[in-house]
Amino acid sequence: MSNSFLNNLGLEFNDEQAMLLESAQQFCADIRSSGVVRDCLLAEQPYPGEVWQQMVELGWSGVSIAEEFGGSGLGIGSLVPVLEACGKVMLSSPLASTALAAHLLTRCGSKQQKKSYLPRLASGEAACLALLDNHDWGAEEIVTQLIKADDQWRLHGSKPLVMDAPLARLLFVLAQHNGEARFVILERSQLDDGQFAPDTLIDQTKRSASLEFTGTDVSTAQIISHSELAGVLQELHLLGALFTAAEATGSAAFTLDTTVEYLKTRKQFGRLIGSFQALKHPVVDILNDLNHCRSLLYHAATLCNQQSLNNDAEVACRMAKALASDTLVNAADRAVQFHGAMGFTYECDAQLAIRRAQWSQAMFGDAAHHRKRLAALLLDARHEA
Amino acid sequence: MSNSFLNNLGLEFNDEQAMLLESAQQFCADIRSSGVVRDCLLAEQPYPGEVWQQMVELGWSGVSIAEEFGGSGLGIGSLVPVLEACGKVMLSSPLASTALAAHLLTRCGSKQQKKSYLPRLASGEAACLALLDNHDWGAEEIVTQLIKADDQWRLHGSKPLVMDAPLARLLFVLAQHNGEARFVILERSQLDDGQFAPDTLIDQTKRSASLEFTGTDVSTAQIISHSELAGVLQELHLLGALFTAAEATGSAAFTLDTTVEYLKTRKQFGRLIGSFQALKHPVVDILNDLNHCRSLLYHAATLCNQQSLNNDAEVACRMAKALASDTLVNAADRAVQFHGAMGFTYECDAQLAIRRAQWSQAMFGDAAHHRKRLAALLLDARHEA
Amino acid sequence: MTTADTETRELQEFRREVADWLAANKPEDPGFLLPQSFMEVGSEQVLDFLREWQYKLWSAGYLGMAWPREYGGGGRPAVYQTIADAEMRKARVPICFNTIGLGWAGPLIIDIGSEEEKARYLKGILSAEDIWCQGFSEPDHGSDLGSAQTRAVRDGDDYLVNGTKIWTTLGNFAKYMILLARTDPNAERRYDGLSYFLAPMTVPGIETRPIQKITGEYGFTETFFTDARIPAACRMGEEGQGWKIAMRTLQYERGAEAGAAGGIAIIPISTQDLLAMAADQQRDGQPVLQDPSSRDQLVQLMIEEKAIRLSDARADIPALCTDYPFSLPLSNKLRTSEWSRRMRQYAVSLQGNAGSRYVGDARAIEGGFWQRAYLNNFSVTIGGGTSQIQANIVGEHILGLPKS
Amino acid sequence: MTTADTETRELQEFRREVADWLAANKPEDPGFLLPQSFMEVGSEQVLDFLREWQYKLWSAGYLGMAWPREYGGGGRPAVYQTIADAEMRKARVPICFNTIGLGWAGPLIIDIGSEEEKARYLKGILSAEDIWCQGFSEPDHGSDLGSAQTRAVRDGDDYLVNGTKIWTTLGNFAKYMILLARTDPNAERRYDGLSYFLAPMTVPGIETRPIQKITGEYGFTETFFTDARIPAACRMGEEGQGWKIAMRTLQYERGAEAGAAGGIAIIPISTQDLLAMAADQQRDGQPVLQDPSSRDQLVQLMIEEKAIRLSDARADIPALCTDYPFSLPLSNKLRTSEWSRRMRQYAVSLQGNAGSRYVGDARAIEGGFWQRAYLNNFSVTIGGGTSQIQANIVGEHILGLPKS
Repeated sequence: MSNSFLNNLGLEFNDEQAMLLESAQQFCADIRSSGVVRDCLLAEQPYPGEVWQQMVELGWSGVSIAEEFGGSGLGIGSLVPVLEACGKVMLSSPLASTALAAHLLTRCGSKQQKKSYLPRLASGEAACLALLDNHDWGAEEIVTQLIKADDQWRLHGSKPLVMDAPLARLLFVLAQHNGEARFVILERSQLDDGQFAPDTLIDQTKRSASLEFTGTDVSTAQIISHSELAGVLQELHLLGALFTAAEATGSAAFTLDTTVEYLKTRKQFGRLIGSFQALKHPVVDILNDLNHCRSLLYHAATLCNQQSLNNDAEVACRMAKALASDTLVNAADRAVQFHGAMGFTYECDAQLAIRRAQWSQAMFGDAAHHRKRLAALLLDARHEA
Repeated sequence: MSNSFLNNLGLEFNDEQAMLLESAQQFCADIRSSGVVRDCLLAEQPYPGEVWQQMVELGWSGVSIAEEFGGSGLGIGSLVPVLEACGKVMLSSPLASTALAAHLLTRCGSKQQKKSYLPRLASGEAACLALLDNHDWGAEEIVTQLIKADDQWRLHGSKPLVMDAPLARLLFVLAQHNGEARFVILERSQLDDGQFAPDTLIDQTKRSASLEFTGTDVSTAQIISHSELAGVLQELHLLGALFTAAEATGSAAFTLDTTVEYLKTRKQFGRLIGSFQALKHPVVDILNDLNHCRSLLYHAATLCNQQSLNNDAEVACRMAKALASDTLVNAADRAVQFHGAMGFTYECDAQLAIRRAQWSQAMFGDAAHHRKRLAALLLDARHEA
Repeated sequence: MTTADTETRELQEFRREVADWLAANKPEDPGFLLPQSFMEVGSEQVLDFLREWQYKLWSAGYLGMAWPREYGGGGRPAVYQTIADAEMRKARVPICFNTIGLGWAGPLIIDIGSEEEKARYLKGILSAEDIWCQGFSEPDHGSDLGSAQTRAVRDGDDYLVNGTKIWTTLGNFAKYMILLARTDPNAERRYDGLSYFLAPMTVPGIETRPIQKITGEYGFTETFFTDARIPAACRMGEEGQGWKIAMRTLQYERGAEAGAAGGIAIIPISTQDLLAMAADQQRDGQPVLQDPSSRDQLVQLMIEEKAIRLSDARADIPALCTDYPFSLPLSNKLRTSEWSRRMRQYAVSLQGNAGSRYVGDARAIEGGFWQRAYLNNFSVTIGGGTSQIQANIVGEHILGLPKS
Repeated sequence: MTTADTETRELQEFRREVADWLAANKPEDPGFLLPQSFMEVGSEQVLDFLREWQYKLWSAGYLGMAWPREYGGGGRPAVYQTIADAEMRKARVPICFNTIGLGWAGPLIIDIGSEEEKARYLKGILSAEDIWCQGFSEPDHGSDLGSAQTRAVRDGDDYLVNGTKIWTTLGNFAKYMILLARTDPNAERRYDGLSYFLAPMTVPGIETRPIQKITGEYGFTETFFTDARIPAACRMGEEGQGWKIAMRTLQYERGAEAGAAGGIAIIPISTQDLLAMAADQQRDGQPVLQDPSSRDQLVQLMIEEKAIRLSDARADIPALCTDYPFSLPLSNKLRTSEWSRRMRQYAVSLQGNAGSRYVGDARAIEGGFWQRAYLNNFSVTIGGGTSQIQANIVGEHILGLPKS
């Protein structure tokens, strides 16, 4: 095996990124104290509109978009500190989906498409990506079809659980034409309500919808077609995993803090319950996991900021997602348990954590999914060396 | 899937077995207080000769041998309580090996072979089984060959880690002839020292040797050949796993008791260390594991006592070994750790446990080996139902 | 083993009869997720459905079969109910939700109640007309019943009751409560100051506040008593006997005493349910049951399940319980609830992206059954003493380790 | 990253020179298992072999390269030793076992020792003529050095020393000991009563009892002082400065201070070693590296290893350490030792039936390397504060949880 990955301990964090992290942390601290996250759980409106607007004003929607299209032209890994900070206060937004769409356009969009759509994304129009045709992140076949008949392109298929679709103004739908991958860019206005079924998610801070296409008209200008599209599709999966890992790592920190706070104040049998090792040591384990998550996360962010995603970056993204998924699932489970009867109520913040954990795990492949692919990258290459 | 296994909660323990268990526990309690186990760790003589003789006198070498050949004709599962009791005082003996050899003879031996050899086994001549040609319990190919040339059968091959070989008077060697399984019964006197290399085992209460056959002469009377030999070979693997599980379960109880005793008497920071939940709760986990081990173990023993080994019995043996392996490996590891600096010394009994654990795990397949086969039995059959 | 070959012909016929009736009368899928246990009845919709089912079952003669005929029961040997319950489990019919009446209060009244109490309460329990709840636990005291602070002060023919109960299952639907309250705060032993009531929930001064569970659903209330007038005639036994009667009630709750009216209170979830769900899922374009890591995990869960069930069986064979003789029930309870938690969580993870859906989503796998089951399982690992407290008990009482 | 492109040409040439020398001079496999660390030197045979190797390395100029020339060192910039050490690791040569001299006592003497002390001790440390050991820990006090009870009473030009030290690495082979002893039992602060000695092990009244480890091997002693006369001239610093000097010594031990003479003290075991071993093993007639469950486990261990290494790197970037800022080193130490334990144990399990063989068996895989490595790893999870105590420290000092 090329040992490059094993000895690649790349970890960079420049001043620009540090400023981004600091401002994100500050913004999110305000969000937390505002209580806005709880208010939105069951509201019709998914994310508080003004919050997304504020995030746009901070420039986050354009962080990774080139300056010529209205963004700041930072690497895509620069989203990581922002998403981690959001995860830490359980604030959801279309930021990750929009950044993925921008990445797709940047890498595979035509000149005209970049010009048309990137400025819209940078200015805060939300986007969503419809990738899967079923529930299996490991499925390779694309079922949704883009068909040309009578000189008209039409889209046929169904896309479950399209994250952020309820807010998106632009939808990027993966389909195949004669077995080759294509993305179709749809305006929200092209879909009518019958095609659009909002999902009920376990994480109530999130919004998604399941879409049906039964011959939706598509113009040629709306089709993304590129020789490297298959590779970029893989990049979208990896970056999606990385972004989910960033948010999950933040949420694990939220979970840890919430639990530690409770353990410091709740008494039973006349003692603060944090003095019991049966609670203390598992919480220390969570801290240790969290430390590892952050290290893998910023390593992956570093590698993703360097040109196109190579093997090392793939390994890094998958490791970050695998560990973050497992860490949050465990941390949230323990958070509920350690809050005792209070933890069993909807009122307790541990519920935000355990619901987020199931959601994060389900997004862009769970830990087992990524370990399986890491095995191929780390173990099989060995034989060839 | 036939749900037979899932609802098969067969668990019987008759008076005869209860008496066997009680006498074994009594015998082993005396062994423990005699200190004979420690004395033998590094001795040339593997097991204390007089102890094996006493076990023979208690009738254990003949428990599962038919009465007509000098045994007591109990089911083979009746060895389980005896082996569990031995495991609980870390007493090793050729009992399991000899019982497996008796099972082989009973199921596949010719009339003459039964008549010649079973009484010898019942009367305490130790036997051993040479099964593997390498280290892989999952290997299906038999490499060792039984070849006929010039009207003479000859044995060619090597057999690593033949348990109890250093004490065995009779060796049962698995070989193939034209692709079909055969067992060859060798007298110890047929082997010279050059063929016979004693192994150094991590469990110093155990003795094995690695054997080389480069054309050893074999008479026809020494060959076990039977249409059901392949099936019985599988039974030997399952019973071997069961016996190892029985001993490992006993050893896990030894480990638990040793650790609990230390936790009740050792003080640190002015407190008995057993009051710390960081030690108490893992020890409770070990007790809980142990309880499960015993339940699976006696279930498997029950099913193995019923005629020939069916699917349910196979599942039961594999479950017993999988859980016992994992339980003992974990229990012994924690025992060393929880004994602190004392646990790091040879003097501490935790070393007996951790060495036994590695040995037990290695014998007749580890937990992963058995779970893999259980998956085929429990999950795949499903589709056919 | 109550298998056919040990049953009399009459019982065999009865078994067939029940099975046939259930096949013909099992309610259709109502289009909403039904509760797995009586602690999960969170809406009027669910309540009405379950009430109707219990009434139907009772009307057909398959509930309270061993209770006295004069109070609405069947007056038959208990084995009939046992058979009927087994068939209900097999047919996977809904639960009989009025568990506190059917399983605890009812048997208690039959055993030690007055003639008047029997006449007044039993039939309504069976028909589901009268829903019962339990007022034992209090905030801050959890399951330490001896410390109950709710006061009942005699005032003429009534008791004036003040205090708060918590985790009252079905509290907002119940007509009666089995209530433990302190009538004598000065009793020498705190246990002697408690009395037991078959209290109406309909008198003024009792308010319930539904507790929203982590699942988002309801099922419990907090119950507030403010000068609530409970007639003295509702007291069961004498003043000061409350503790004794409460302990007896817990015996029924734990199934250690017979007498329950029957029906299913909790639908257990087994690895067979898990496999049935997993059989339809895919991973890497293949059935998840063919994914090697998933197989290993599933088998591990099946080994544990088997060990749990066998440990229950082993507890009945004294010769196989010589090591730490009383450990099996405690150790197995701890294992069961923790295994169940892990299994349910694992089930969610096997659903791939669909694991993110929840109850109320038309596309959720089995209606979000596993997601809800996982979250609801914390009632078992937390309620009635957390797993951590259980581990302490095993360590200290069974292994003899020093107190933490 | 000390890669070629950032090195001057001179350093590049030096790197090649060392590599060539090591390739030509790396000792052949002696036929017995060599220690992974300086705490595992258990026999004369091993000692002689390592002594010879260290002498050779030093004679060639690759040890003590940055120590002063007048005391046997090379007088060159430290970067040369860094390069030489890296090449030694790469070439997988044996350890330089005289670690307490090379890494702790030596740098201490160079930093704060007198001219006489430098002249007397440094060269012998480098040449491995003088083996050093450490007398800090005591029975019953473990790593709580402030409680050291070994007494040193001034008697003319000597101190009379009485007491017991434990876990003395190389104690039975050492010529000198860095010794912490109590000269004033009445000091107001117990730390102020300690003094520090560069003590000869050769005076009468010092006896060592080798401790047999769980591995069956040796490497530590218990060390008994009975009216042992240590010349007052061997005291380092003033009376009462012992604690301060001991703490400084621990800084070298922890690598927080530069100055070590170089050489490899511990050969780390990585997943690459595990994979190399596993590549030769079979499961079900196939390479174990193709067994799906094994793959999953191996990858899990590799993820953890990567996270450990990256966490070390992250600790140097303050902007990425704003959460629980001081947690990384403590948390990573705990993780490293526990990960290492699990990895080694897993390695044994991958060997199939051969996992039952042990050191001394000619057929054992890699001479029983992994079995021994697993058992030896408990020195890390137990020594210097058990993992359980470490977890307490993290919980209390980092997370601010109340004391247990």
